[in-house]
Amino acid sequence: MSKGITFPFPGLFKGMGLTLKTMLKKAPVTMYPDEKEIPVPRARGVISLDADACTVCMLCARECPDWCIYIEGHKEAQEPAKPGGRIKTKNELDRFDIDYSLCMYCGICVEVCPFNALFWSPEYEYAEPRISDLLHNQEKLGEWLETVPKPPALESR
Amino acid sequence: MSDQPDTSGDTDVNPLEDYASEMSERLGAQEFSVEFDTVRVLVERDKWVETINAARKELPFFSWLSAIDWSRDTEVGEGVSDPEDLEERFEVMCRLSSVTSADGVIFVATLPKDDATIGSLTATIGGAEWHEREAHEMFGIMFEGNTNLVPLYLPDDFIGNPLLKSFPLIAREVKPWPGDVDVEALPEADDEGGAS
Amino acid sequence: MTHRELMHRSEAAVSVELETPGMTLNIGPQHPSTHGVLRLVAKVEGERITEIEPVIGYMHRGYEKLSEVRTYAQINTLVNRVDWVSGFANEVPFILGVERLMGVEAPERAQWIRLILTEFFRISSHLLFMSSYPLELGATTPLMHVLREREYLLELIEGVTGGRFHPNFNRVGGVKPNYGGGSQTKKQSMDLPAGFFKLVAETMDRMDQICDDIDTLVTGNELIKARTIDVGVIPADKAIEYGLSGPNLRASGVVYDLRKVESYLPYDQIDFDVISRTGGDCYDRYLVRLGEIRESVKIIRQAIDIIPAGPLQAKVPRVLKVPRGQVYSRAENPKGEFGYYIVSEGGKMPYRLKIRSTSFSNLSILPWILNDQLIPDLVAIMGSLDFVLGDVDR
Amino acid sequence: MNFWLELVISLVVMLAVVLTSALVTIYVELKAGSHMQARIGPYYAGGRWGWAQPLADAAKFLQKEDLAPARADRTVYGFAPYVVLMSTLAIFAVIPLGPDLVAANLDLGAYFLLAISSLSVLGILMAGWSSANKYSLIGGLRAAAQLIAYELPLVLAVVAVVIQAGTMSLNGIVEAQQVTLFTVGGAEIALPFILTGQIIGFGIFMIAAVAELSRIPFDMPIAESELTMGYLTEYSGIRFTMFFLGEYASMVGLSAIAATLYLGGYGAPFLPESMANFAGPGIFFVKVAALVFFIIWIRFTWPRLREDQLQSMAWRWLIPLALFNIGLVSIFKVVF
Repeated sequence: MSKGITFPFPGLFKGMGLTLKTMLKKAPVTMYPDEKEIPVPRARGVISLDADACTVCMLCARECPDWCIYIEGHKEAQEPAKPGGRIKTKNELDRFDIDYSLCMYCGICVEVCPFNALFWSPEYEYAEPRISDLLHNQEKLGEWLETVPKPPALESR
Repeated sequence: MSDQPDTSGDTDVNPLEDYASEMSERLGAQEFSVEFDTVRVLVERDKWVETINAARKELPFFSWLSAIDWSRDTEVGEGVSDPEDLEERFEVMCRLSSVTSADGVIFVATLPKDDATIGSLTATIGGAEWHEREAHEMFGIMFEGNTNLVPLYLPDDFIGNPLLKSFPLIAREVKPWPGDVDVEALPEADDEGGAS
Repeated sequence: MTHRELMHRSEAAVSVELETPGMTLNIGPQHPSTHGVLRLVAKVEGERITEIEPVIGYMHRGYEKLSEVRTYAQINTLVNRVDWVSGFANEVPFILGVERLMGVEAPERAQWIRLILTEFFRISSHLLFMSSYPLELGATTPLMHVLREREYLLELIEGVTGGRFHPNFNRVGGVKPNYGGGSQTKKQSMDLPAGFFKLVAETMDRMDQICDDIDTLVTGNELIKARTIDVGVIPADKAIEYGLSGPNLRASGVVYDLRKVESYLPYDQIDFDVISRTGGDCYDRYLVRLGEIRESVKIIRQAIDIIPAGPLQAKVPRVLKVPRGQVYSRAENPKGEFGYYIVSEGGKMPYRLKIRSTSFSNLSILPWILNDQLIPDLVAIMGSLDFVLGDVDR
Repeated sequence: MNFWLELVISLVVMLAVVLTSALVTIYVELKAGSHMQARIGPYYAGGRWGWAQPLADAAKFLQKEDLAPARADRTVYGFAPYVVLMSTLAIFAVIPLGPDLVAANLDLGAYFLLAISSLSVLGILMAGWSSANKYSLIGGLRAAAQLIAYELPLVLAVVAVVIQAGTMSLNGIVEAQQVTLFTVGGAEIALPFILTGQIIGFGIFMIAAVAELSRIPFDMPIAESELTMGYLTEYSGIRFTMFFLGEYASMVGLSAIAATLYLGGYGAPFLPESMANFAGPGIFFVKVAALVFFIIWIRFTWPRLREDQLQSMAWRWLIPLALFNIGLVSIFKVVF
């Protein structure tokens, strides 16, 4: 017998006591589809888009390390504020897609957005049987917007 | 990092400097440099194995071995800052460190591009085998005396040395950059920051 | 007389009559005990391995090449995926290296947050070992018990950083200061959320409890002792020669912890011990890790008392351009010395980034240590080295 | 009664008992094991507590394709699971559930049991060899080595029981445990063998039985972290189901043998003779269930030993101990 092993094998039976004790306790399980797991507010679940705030500046698409954001837009002339004023052009968003099969959830796009258009939502239930369905378009990204929680209060110290 | 002596400023008071000079003198190395608390000692290619074995008496811990490809021909990323002055070469680096203090030295040997051959450390440092194999397949550097220079990471039929600067990164070439489609010029982020 | 000597003797006696030709056994790349995609080509005689050739690279993602086309902020998202069970701890030496090149220093609060999160990930990584190692020896229950407790820790990490495994929370000059995303949300700070210290204190009590449970289930179990004591002994000189670091090195009697010798993060203001053993066998490597969980709990308890208020990030330019220079920056990852050799040529991207990953060196001892071992011991030894294939292949 | 009718009835009843008990054991292992690991385990199948999980699993296995490796010896490969299952089923033929509730009351019941229960290793060796897989081969050979090592302490432990009972008939052994030893205040006390000098023998028997079942801590022939699944690596579909059922049926079977030999079988200390045929199966079931639960319990607590450690334990500790036990029991028998 190797060193450190004593005959009545107390360790073996102590371990059995622990498993028996665990068996008699209630299992700490969240019964997932019946009972939803609630992620913390900061959880990086899915990126939501506020399309009205987007100015098609392309910063997020350029900073994305995975090249998974596709944006298209066009310029549109805007009615001048007062008659005879200068005609402004405004960027209109045509397409904003995020390919979640490529995204690695780093959050760089949310960080670099200068116009309050991208937010993290903790939602996680968007698994798809087909990989191509993981490309979320503008409408789908907009739907996530209402799930964006308020940031948590901060520690006082 | 907080309590490290600041080395980017005046280097005269840096104790690492003394350490490095003493070390390189003792080992008969060519020259040394200390930047950002990183001690580099330049070793002649022919004395590579001998110097490192001698240095292991006080720095026994074999940390890593790798190489840099100094090249003008840059297919990926950003090139060197002064391509004209650059002497194209490989630098083979091996870091040894102490196991009692923070001391550690990176030994550097320069290899010409057309004759990238250097002695192998595997006779005395068993751990060097994998590192040398990696450097061999990634840069094409030959380690004389290492009998097992078969590819470590790459498939057996792979052609090329991926970490050479001249080796293209296919993943970035088969797909157009999504940031390339432009609607208008980039807004100056700093100016627009408080606009909305 | 040990079992091994007895086995040798009895085999010698038997082999006179029963000469069996050797056989090549291909273990992996899909095999339950290879933690992913390690492949071992073993020549075996019966159950005894006469020669072994590890084949790695099935998960080679080329991070060193990818880093050459990414900005420093983008690389930060890559390096926490090198060893994915200790993501934050991998970011720290990289960011420290870049900070050294740029001559910035993180504010004190950021340093303490880094320290606390690094220790969280150390506990998390070691807890994963505590769950997978008994599984390799055949005990299935520690896995569930330990992962259950680890979940509380991961939730704590997620509450601060937003990510469970890949926090991407380090920034050059501090930690992520705010949510980002325009003027409204930009002001919303990413500082520790309310109730964090209380939650940490509770979770650390849980960690103490699970350590005791692990003691009951695993440490004291005689079958575990029989499987691990005197198995896979790595002497100190071999460990140093192969570049083993972290708990694997300390189990061989070399008391070397970068948290003590390198002055990075405010570890010097904390009272903690470096756990080490002298045997160098699988059981010692296991015990060192268990001891380190307890030490990390101690560190975190002290840190949440000390942590000062203050800003999260120092002033850094908006577009990161790192001055020319070369730096080697290393830190004590849960698995050992994790370092980056950063070569900057003054641009937004590094000219070359060498990742000194821990498991790569830790695993390079396999051909030496597995020679002349039994197949069951192969599993015990490999598991005790605690490697992550992403960390080996990079 | 008509011989053929009796045969058909006992066959059907035994088959039903064996399959039900195997399924129940599988369910208990899933459920109790889960709770030991702080999980819920089966939950949806069948509505409440997931009671139908084993049936659902069986239905799933039956639908799966029955694969065989290209280089496998198909005849042997296909036949192996049935050899294992057959040897297991045969155990139940001689287990007495009550004084008259036994399919075949053999005079050499204990002998038959030991002979037939070691037959399963033949099937395992066949499976391991014919799979054309190195893991399977190693697993099969480990199983064979294990069986040779553990058959001996098992037999020696049973020999001690036979000496104490003075008979090889299993009914006889149970009855020998109903003999009144002493009376306390008018109540006649009969004790099972485990309390009358067979405690060492019981320990040896249980260790050897677990080793023969190839369950943790002696599951080296399967050892999923080393040999992926040992001799079961290549099996799928219905043939895997056969192995699976066989494993759990033999777990019940060996527990039943242990209950018969050491725990007094269908008898209980205060049970009147006349009730034995009715209450007997219930009492017997409780004893078997306790032993089965014990085997499940250790599976979810302990790790696995190494093959050479198991061998050295058998040859260096268990066999001498079993011989010593026989000597002790013999002296005991002669003196009293």
